[in-house]
Amino acid sequence: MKRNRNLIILCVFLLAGLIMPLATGASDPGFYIEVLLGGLMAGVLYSLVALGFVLIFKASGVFNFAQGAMVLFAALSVARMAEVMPLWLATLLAIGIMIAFAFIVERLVLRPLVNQDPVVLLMATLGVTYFLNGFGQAVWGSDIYEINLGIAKEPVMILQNLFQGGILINKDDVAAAVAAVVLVALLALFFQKTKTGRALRAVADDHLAAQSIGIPLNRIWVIVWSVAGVVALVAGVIWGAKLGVQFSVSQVALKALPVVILGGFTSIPGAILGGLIIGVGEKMAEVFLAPIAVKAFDLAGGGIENWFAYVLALLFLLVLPEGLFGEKHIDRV
Amino acid sequence: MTTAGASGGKSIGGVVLDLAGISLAFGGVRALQNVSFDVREHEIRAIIGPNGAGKSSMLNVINGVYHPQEGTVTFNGVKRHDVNTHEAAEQGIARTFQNIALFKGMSVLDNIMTGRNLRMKSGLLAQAIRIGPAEREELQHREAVERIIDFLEIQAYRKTPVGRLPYGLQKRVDLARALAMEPKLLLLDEPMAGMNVEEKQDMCRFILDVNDQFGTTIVLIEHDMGVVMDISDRVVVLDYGKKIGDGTPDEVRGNQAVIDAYLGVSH
Amino acid sequence: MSDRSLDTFPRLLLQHAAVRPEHPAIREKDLGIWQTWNWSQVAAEVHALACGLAELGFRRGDSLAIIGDNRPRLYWAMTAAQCLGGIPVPMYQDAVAQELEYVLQDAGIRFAIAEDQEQVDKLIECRGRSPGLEHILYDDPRGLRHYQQAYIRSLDAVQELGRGRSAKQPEFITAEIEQGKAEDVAIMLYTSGTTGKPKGVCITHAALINAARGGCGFDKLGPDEEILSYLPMAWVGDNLFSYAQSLLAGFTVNCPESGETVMTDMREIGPTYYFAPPRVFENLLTQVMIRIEDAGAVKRWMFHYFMEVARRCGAEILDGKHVAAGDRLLYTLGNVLVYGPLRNVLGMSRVRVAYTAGAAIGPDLFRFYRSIGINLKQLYGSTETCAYVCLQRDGQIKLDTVGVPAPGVEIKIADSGEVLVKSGAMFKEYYKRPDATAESIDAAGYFHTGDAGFFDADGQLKIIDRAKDVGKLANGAIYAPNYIENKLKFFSHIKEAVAFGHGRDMVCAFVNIDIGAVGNWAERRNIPYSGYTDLAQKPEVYALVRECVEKANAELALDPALCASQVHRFLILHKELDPDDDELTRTRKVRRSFIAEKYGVLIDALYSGKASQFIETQVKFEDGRTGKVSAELRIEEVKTYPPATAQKAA
Amino acid sequence: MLYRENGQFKTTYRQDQQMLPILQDRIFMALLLLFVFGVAPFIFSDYLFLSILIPFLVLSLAAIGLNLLVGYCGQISLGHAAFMSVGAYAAYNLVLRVPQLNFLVVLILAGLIAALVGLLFGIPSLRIRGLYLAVATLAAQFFVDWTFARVKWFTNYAPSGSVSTATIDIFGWTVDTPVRKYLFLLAVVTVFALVAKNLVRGHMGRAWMAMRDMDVAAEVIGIRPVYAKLTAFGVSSFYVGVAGALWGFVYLGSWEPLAFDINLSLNLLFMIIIGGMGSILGSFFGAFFIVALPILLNQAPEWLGIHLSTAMVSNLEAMIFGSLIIFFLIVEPQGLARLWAIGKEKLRLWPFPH
Repeated sequence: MKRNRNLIILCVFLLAGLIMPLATGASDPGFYIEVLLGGLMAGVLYSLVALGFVLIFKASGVFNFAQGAMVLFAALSVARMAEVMPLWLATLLAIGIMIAFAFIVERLVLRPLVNQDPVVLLMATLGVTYFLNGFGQAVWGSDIYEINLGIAKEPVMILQNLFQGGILINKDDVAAAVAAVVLVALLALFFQKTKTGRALRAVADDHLAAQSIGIPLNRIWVIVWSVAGVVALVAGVIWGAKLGVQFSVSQVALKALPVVILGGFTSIPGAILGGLIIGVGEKMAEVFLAPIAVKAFDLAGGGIENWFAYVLALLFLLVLPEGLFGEKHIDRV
Repeated sequence: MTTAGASGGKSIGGVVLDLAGISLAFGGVRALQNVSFDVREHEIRAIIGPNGAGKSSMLNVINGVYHPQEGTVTFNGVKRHDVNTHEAAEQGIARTFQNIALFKGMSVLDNIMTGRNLRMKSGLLAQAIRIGPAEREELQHREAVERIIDFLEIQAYRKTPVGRLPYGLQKRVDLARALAMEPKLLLLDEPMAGMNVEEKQDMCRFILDVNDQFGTTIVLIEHDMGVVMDISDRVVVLDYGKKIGDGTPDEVRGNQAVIDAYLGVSH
Repeated sequence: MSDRSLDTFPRLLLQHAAVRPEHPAIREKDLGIWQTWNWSQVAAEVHALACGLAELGFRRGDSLAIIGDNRPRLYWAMTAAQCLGGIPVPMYQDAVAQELEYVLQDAGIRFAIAEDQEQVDKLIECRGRSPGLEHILYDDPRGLRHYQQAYIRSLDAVQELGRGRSAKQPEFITAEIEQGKAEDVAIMLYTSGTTGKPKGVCITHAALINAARGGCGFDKLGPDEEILSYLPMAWVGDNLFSYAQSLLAGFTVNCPESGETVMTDMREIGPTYYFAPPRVFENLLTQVMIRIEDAGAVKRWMFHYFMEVARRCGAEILDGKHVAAGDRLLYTLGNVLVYGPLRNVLGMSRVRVAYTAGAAIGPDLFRFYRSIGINLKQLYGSTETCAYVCLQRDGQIKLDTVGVPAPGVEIKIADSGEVLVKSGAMFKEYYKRPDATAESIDAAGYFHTGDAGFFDADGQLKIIDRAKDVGKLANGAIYAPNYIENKLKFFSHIKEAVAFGHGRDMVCAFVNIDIGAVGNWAERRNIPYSGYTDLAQKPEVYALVRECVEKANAELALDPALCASQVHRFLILHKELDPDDDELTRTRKVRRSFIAEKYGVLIDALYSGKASQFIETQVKFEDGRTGKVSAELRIEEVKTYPPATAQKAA
Repeated sequence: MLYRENGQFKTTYRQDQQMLPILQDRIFMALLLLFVFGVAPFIFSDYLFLSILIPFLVLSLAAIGLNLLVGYCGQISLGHAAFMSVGAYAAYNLVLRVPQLNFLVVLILAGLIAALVGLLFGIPSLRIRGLYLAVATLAAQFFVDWTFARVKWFTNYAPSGSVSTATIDIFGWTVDTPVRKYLFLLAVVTVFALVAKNLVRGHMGRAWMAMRDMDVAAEVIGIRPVYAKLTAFGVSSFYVGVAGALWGFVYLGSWEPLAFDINLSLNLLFMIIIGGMGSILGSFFGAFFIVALPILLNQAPEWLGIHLSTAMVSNLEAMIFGSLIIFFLIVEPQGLARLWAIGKEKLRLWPFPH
């Protein structure tokens, strides 16, 4: 009851924020849609990273802080290997590396820490983050590297007849969005149709039950971390192709945290929707809100997007702690 | 030969806790339906019933973990409205836990000391400096805690981390912590679960001694029928969230509904 | 120190209260800390208690039963009774109601002080048949709230009563103490008595104070000693050490928190003066050995290495004898690495004087403690002699003597070998048993200890056996079977031994091996065996046992008086001696005459020079069935040593 | 081995509850204090003070602060550097705007301001816990970072956004040389460590630990979660705020925006994981470890004749930190402090293992 009320209030609030710039006439529709699309683009990436989070959290209860480091590591692997071999081969090899990484994490981190407090596991993934960042840069180097997907980076003007000046859109962004959608669709198929996928869902629902019907938990972890690794790789390649592969890529994980708060820790649709909301929200805030704030408070520049996602998440935590799609937990004495 | 016992010359007083028409539901599951009973001062009141009868829910209602949808709880003559557990504690209700809920990272002594927290008033600054009032308070409560340690005969373990104690002793520390609150009403959630015969006897003796020595009113849930019938003054019987019997152990023993419930006659 | 005014315990107490009022007199670990009473507080407590008792009608000559663990208030009750010219009768806290009842009736006790509910319940039970018991007073009120009987009171209430009395009559107690005389009976201790009913041993203030004064002087005990009192109050040793000597020297008595915490409390207090029966020392050593086996290899090696060093020179260093510089250096290192920490863990870092008595202590055990720097000594005494006959002097410690006669003690060895004692520290009489008193104190005033012994060349007394067990060999030499058997039993491989020799020309023995120790030994040497009987007859085992017997012989040869008692031939029995077969008493003492009869054929074989003998014996199994064990038992000769060579070796 | 505890019996609760109940520990502590206050200033080099001891002391203080919250009260925080920066900027502005204030007062006020901000961000902890709280504290980190980077008033309109501090002067004693800085920090840290130890030994500390170990049971025995958690947040942020002010004024002297970014937060967390959660002593161990390891990593290859690039060294450092975090979480979740405690226990029981 209370939850639904809060949900409705939040949705209204979000929608209000969304249409405010248009309604107040602060922006012309064309520019507004460009901003919206830009936000959605960023949102797709957030969603991908958040997806990795949710997969791992559902299956192993681990809040994987290292997801960002995995994105960087995968992207670095692809970028550096692609320098000496075809991109497809580099990608395949990188997938292999991510699976190996999953094995190592399961063996050295998850298994010894099984049944520990979630916060302890979170801290362990902090350790993994540091290690992986250090290791990745030690092996692959710490400069900025290119990934060339062979898609021209030229903007295309569309809907010129609808808005004045039309809307500028990048081809590679479209490709990225398509890739993301395909990946999500593949994952959905994997979870719905394959035996392993169904087993994964069983684990997510109830660890004990899953174990009792004979699904080896350790293998599930490896699979999930591998899948999360592949998702990270896709996110890393998309990101890297757009902005180049560099250390800052790993920071994207920090953006994914508010996303899962919004969407709920265990919900895949939540991760996707949450990513889009955050992506759009922070773009809108930066473009339309920041100038107002800069003027009002005499700031040295905007940069609201650095914290906007978090404050939004905090708001959610206070009124809707289980997120948009999360499950409610009851404490029992 | 005179020994202190349930019948040993204690005077049972007026009603301290009155539960009237308590109903509690989680989602669609009705855990308690219109349950009423009272607890008198100085008595040992047992709640029994088969698994899932709503015994623990009842205890949780009494100390404010759950808030009943219907019914009233009157404690010490005051009608209570949805108190928190710590408010219940402030009113003088203490409890032990079915699955020992000790503070694992602390010693036996510190665990029991937490039971005195409600009574310790020195402020942040005083504690930071410690010398003076904070230390005096600390030492004074230490002595009170030592009396409980002495009472429950756990002197040999006071500096041991609780995690290292065997199960039976952990239960005793759990009781000690509750006693340190000097409660008016003590709730015991299966105090003897998982104990061997000897440990059960010890625990029975402690419960009777607490009741006798401190005059503490006790509400307890227990599966061991022998124990319940031996030590309690009155027994309330729950089954599927409803009250099916209430009275002295002898009365309850003879109650047909109770016999049916325990023998598993279908409803 | 022959001050006339200090001849009773109440006067000693007043003296300390005046001279060292702030000095701690007694501590008790209670509520987590060592609650401490200084001498003036103790005097006040005793004063209140005495007045309270008087108020309840306790009169001169009355006895006061005291039952419980070592608690300050129970000690104070003893002094309180003595203030009033009464006689405290401490009793064993684990005694059952019937045993208490006997004492209550025998001593005509009207007042009893119990530690807690458990003891009160026992007394109430006794009271049904001993209506003479008029008052039961208790220390710990736990669980006693609902005891409605008018004759049950808390000591608090009694003290309250007493304070009222002394407010009205402040000089009352002084006058009472004034009336006390040194010749008054200060305490009555019931001896367990191996035969017949327990007897009440009446000990006067003078005797106990003499014993205490002698002991304090002998070991230079001053007011700064700390002692842990954990042995039963009904035992004479506790009376001497924790009560009489404390009151004489003014040192501090410490009462542990509970039976469970004695070891912890011992470590905390770190007594400077310590007493324990050999059993306690043995248990401690066993624990040490077990715990060290859990340590890592390096630590274990270090431990054993330095224990070897200690065995070589530790005792000598303690005795102040000359030791080679190398060993001394190693010992110093060992002291830092092993002995010091070990003493600390045992709670004996501060021990200046430690005594053991009550039973023979194994030489290895004794040497162990001395070698790690603990001044463990032996003493000899009994309830009748206030545990004060012989003491070992610092620096003159021998493993198998009980020391020199204590100051003021006169010892005579009767022709039968029995030790006769005369001293100022002797009991007055057995309560209401003039016959028994006359039997044990002869006309010349000597007390017949019932123990056989002799003085060695250094004038140290050596106790060898109970007098009644001592016999003579055919050549007239003294023969003490227990002494020989004990010597054999100190070897870990030998569990039981039975010696024969009375009226014969040599000593022979039966041996039971220790199946645990020897079994272990055999396994390490890959000697297969199917059970006790099989193992016992292995030639390797015989060799092992023979080695032990030879060692025992060598030691016996050192002593001119016992040289003739060397074991010449022995055999290992085919079965373990068992109380179920009536071969041992329930307390595991050998029933020598029964065994001699049952195994006559073996004894004949021993003395007839045969090399082996077949035997078949009926045994009772644990489930009550009976069966037969038979074997051809080997008999072996053992090397004996002439006294001359032994003398040279020594 | 060195312990001789016989005769150290306690006759009052005060003796029994003292901070160091064992005589040998008290002697050791006295010697240690004598050394660090009386001997170290004369024998250590400026390099040692500046590159190890000074950062070590400040970070120890911050780690104690974080430990009070995470190790004692069980509330995770990934954003504690934010409260350090609040302390630093508060001190900067106080000194700037109220120059007549004694620096000690500034320090306390800076701590109090940090505590207020900490309380504000601690409020979510009343409704959420564990992982959710981690996100909430990250919000503090990013919001505070942004605030000091963008709101010009805080940096006194410095065009680059970086600020620099004046020399500290306490009753005429200027804290300018490395030795003086060291002594000043040492004194502050000693007092604060003592206070922290007092707090965790008191009923407040027990309330924190009760919340940490079993919050349901804690509430049942009457501990108010609001009070316990918020005091933990407040005291923790106070410590960290003071540490932040010291970090800025004594160690850095001048600093850029983002000097207190999330990496510092995570480093603080690593200090308490490696040093020991729920241990004041462990905070010192952890801080020392984090300060000393990079220096060791920089130096050690040189000694061995290997030359590593700066980038490689920092990568190696990250790898080693990461591995150690995992190692400690698995093998010894209570960190170096626990190892210390085990070592001490072994010495007490020597030659026995248990």
